[in-house]
Amino acid sequence: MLSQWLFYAFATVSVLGALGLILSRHPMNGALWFVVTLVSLAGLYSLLSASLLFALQLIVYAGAIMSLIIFIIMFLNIQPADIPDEKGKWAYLLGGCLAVIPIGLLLLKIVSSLPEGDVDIVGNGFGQVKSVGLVLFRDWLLPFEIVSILLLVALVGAVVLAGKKEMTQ
Amino acid sequence: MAQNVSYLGMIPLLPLIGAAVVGILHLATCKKKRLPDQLYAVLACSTPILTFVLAVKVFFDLNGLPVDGRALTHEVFTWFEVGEMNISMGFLADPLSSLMLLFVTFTASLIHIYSIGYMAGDESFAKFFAYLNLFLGSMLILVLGNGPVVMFVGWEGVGLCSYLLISYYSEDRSNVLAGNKAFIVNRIGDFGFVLGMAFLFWAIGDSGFDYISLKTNAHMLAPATVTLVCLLLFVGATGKSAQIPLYVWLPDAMAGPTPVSALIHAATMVTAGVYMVARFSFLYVHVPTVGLIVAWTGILTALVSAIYGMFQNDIKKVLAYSTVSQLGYMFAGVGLAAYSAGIFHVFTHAFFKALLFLGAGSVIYALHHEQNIWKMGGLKTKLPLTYKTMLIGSLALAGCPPFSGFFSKDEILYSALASGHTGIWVVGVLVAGMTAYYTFRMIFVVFHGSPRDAHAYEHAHEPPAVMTVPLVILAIGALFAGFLNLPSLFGGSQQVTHWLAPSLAEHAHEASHSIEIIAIAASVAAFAIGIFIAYRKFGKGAEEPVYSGFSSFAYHTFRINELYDVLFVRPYKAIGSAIGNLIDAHVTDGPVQLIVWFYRQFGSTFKLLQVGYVRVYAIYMIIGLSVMSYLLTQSFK
Amino acid sequence: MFENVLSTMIFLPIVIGLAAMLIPFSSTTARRIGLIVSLVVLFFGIKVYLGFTGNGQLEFTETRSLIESVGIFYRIGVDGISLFVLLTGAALIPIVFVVVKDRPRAFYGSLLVTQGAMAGAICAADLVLFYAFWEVMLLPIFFMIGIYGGPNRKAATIKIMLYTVSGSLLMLAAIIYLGVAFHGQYGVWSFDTAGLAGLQLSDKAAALSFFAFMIAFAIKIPIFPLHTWLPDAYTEAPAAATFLLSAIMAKIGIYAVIRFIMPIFGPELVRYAMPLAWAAVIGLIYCGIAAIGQKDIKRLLAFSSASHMGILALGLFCLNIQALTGSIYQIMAHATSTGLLFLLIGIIEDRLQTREISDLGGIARQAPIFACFFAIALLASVGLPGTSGFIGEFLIIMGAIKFDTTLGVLAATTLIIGVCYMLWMFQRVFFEKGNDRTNGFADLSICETLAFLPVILLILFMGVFPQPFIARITPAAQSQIATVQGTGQISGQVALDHIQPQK
Amino acid sequence: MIHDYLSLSILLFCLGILGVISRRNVFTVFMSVELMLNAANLAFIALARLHENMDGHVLAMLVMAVAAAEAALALAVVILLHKHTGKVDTNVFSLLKG
Repeated sequence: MLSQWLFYAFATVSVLGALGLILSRHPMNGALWFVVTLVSLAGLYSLLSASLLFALQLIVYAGAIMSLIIFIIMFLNIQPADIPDEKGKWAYLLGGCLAVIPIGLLLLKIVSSLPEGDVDIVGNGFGQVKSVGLVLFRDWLLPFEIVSILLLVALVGAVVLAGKKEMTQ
Repeated sequence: MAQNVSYLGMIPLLPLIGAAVVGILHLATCKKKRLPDQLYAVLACSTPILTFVLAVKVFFDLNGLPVDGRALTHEVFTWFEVGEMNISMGFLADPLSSLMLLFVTFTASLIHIYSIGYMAGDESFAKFFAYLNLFLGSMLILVLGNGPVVMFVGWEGVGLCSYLLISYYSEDRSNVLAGNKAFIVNRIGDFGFVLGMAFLFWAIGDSGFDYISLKTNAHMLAPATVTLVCLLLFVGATGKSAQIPLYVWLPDAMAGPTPVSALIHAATMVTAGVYMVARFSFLYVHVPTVGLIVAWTGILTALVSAIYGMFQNDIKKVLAYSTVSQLGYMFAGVGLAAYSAGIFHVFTHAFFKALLFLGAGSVIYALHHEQNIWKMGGLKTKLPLTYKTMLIGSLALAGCPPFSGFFSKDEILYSALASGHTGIWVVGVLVAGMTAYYTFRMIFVVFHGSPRDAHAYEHAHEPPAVMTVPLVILAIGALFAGFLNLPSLFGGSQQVTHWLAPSLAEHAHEASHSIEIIAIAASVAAFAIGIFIAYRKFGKGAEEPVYSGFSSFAYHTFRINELYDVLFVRPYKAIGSAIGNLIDAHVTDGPVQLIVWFYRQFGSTFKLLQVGYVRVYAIYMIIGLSVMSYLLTQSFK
Repeated sequence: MFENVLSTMIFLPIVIGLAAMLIPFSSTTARRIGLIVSLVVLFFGIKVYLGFTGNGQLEFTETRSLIESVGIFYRIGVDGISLFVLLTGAALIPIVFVVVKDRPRAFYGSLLVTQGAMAGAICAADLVLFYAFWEVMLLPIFFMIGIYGGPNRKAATIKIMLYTVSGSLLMLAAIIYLGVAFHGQYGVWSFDTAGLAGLQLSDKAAALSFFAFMIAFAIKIPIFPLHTWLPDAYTEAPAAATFLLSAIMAKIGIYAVIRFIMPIFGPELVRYAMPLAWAAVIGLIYCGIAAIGQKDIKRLLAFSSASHMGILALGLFCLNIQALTGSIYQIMAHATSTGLLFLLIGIIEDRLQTREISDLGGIARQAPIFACFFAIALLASVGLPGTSGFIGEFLIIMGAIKFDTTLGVLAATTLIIGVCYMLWMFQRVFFEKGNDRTNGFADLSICETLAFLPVILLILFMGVFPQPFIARITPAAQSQIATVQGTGQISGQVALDHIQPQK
Repeated sequence: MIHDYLSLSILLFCLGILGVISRRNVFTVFMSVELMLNAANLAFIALARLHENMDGHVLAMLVMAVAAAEAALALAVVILLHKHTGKVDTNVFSLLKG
């Protein structure tokens, strides 16, 4: 029962965070709202017995990636004048809702056709470091390596791009 | 029946070889060290003389054959054979072609020799002789060809040479334009020739397309086909022989050097049309209606060009119109089925007209290329030999008995009267008077009276012997050639007519001697009146007249050139320009342009969607996704 | 190498041409290599000519498997019709390498590749193989126009490219359709011409495929009203490319009609011969009249070429032996005369940097040999007897009159139309007074004279002694006519025998 | 219960889409994309739980790695954009305008 209440709490918080993200004017506010979403998602992961992912979500996402974003926002020292004034924001949001609703409905329909299951804690190391690691390095070795190369390339690319003095016209 | 001889092919080949040798030597050396002109002169003059010798041989060989079998043939090779069409490159010498052969090679030899003097010192002396030889070769192919297709080779070949020689002084645009005009007008005639040939072939050509087979099979032709073929062939003849409506090129053709005018545009090439009609006499004889069209075209051409001739200032133009006029007589003759009379006039005309042109050439040569008769005068003391020979030529042309022109012209007029075509005869007599008038107008103005240009007169002198000897020889021909066909009235036996008889399908117009006497009396009277008026007006010197009214209209040849220009040339050019520059790009290409336009419109419409904002592209994507989702949701039910 | 003569003729130029593009030779070296290769090809061409027996079948055949699962074979050979088209190309191309100088090596490479591909298109007996060569031979031409052409080259390239490619795609669709239909009827795949001739198609399918092929070839020939790419392309292309387009490619269009349409679509050709012949005649007159309005000498010749192609095409559609023989003969005659004219114009353009007729004049005086050659080619092109042009034109006109009198009469107007613009042009360019520009015009060098001389002699020889050529053409033409008229129909069984390659 | 998780994931994903299409601020757009990735991750983990199969976890980890790489590159681009125009507005880039 507790897990159900926790789910609803986390879900509400994450949705609020997401709304905050898309509605806030200054990116810094949005980033902070997004951290809230990420943290509550981490809580949901733990409810789903994904203990490793719970940790990673906090460390990598809410920790590393978000701090990078926030760092950049601060680094750019964005003044209110630099922020685009989005006059038709509400119109776009409304129109966007109209466009998105059929997608959501379709996805919900698909979900409702899936088998239902409960979320009790699973034993024998489900979602633990060791078992995930075994799957990762045994069955997913090649994708793992590819992702590592991707990260390397992204790193180099980021250095090259950000290091440029001027954009070439 | 026909005898096969192997030297016949040599006759056209010799001048062609001459042309090739002279031409190649000229091309190879003209930019470096020029070879001496004498070499070219010897090379080029030897071929016509050799062909003349061969022509004489042909004549005697034929003469040795029985009258019915007077034909020599030489099939050189199969030219092309496609399906039922088997055309051989072969030659045929029968009395008709042998007569043509004789005078063509004879005048050509003389004119070649004359040209040595006339063209001396010319920059491209060799080129001129190469063209002349090429012309002679083509003309001989025309004359000797054993069928219409081989004749067509020569027919077009002489047209080409005529073009090349008219445009000989190519620096001057008007000369080249005259050349173009000659070639194009000739080609219009050739168009008729080719069509006539084609219809004839598909009617009876599959069993042999040479004259002998055609003559044998001619009876199988439907009358309508004969009419069509004869009319179309006559279109060819009007082009080549400068008849209404295609005569306009010949006066302009005088732009070429004078020997060319003498050889091509007086003696030989322009009579090819007459020769062709005589060749196809086995067809024409069956369609008197077409013959009448031919005769009337001829006599009207004679009339119109005689009118022009009376008002010309250029000595060569006078002679050119007289040539057109005489050609008209010839067509009147062949049109009335008096083929031998027509051909005989071709024969005599070759002598006296070549003589007149060469004489005019001497005058022009002596006066340093002055051609306006109103700048000449009194030349008879300075150029006595030229004067005498030209006088003989003029008397022959004007039809003074007993010069050659008298007999031949008279025979044509006589046959017009005898066959009952009085209209043609009346016009013919009228033209005879006009001919006498303009010929002696020219003689009086040029040779009599007092010099109009003292400076030119002083420097004038008789040309060298190489030019005068041919004049004398031709003058002898012009004097006596008529006696070859002396009618029985004068105690003759009409040898030429008898000679030609096997080749021609002739109706003899038998009539009483009294009619013949009337005809002769009328033409002699016309001659006398014409010469009398000319003497009254020009005999004792006259000033250049100012043309006005009708005479100006006639001087400008009834503005026919302008009319053709407005009717045909300009519209053609305008249409060409319109098609080439407007219609092709915008109308014919229209459907393609329309497709292109459609693509562009399509593109520029859809371009509007490309606003450039990433977000908007995302919106498009989401909209698409959303529509797809909606449709999928619907389909899940 | 000596066994596979035709393959050598096809692939030697292609390989060397590609090499010449890649290896950094100097321009002169590339030109010399091109000359040597084209002479070698000519040598092989003569070898083929000498070894040709003329039995009405394909000779010098080679068959190799290409994509066996769908029945595509590398199958080549020559018969009496293709032999002369092949030889014309082989004989003319060496001149280009002598005359066209100082071009980048890629230019010469492109020339060689085109040459090889054209030989391939001529020899191919398999439709897919033909299609491949047909496309390959165009690619270098696009480059040559697009890179080395005149000021408006881009528009011209796009136009010719879109035109020809859209035609080719129609043809490709039809080829695939025919292959599928063959598979449906006989259960095996084949694109062999001889086999496809035995197909039984429904009227509608046959008519559609016929038009797909016909449009592709009509664009290439070109037949009115699909000629509008031609003036731009011919004018903007460098002389060598114009030469290839006019002298050889257009002729391959004519040849392809004889080779592929006649056997496969005989009944359709008979049915639609009249409208097609009318299109050809209209094109002949229309382009001939358009030529008189041109100020650009190359454009004038382009229209003239289109006009003459009209008469060649007319020869195809008359469907009688005279006209067809005339057409095939005219392929050679027109290739030599027009090809020569375009090359000579290229020399004028090269030396005087102008193509405007009004800028020229008096060249005959400066360059008598040049003028003489030009005049002979010009006279051949207007069909003067004694030159090669007469025989073909005469036969076609005769055949046309047999086919339909009105058409024949209209076709004969070419006698008048052609001479009008040609003389007009000759007058302005070669006669009249020279100007500062033309007074320095140098005559042909000895080398160039020697290069042109054989073709000039050929023009005259073909005019005087056509029978040796015609004797080889008529049997093939006769059998094509017989095929079209249904008396010589090849059965599908023959095709099945073909399908297994002879090992 | 799993359905609830998945529905939450869908809701978050849709909110991410809304953020991407309705906002012009580069950071907001970027973080909305991250939100969509997270929504997907939630779905992965929920389904992994449903099937008791840990492949979903691995995929979620890979997604995180990709997100990290994307963050690095995207932020570099943002820095460039800002350097170039002084703005953080996606509408500044309109070179694709037809």
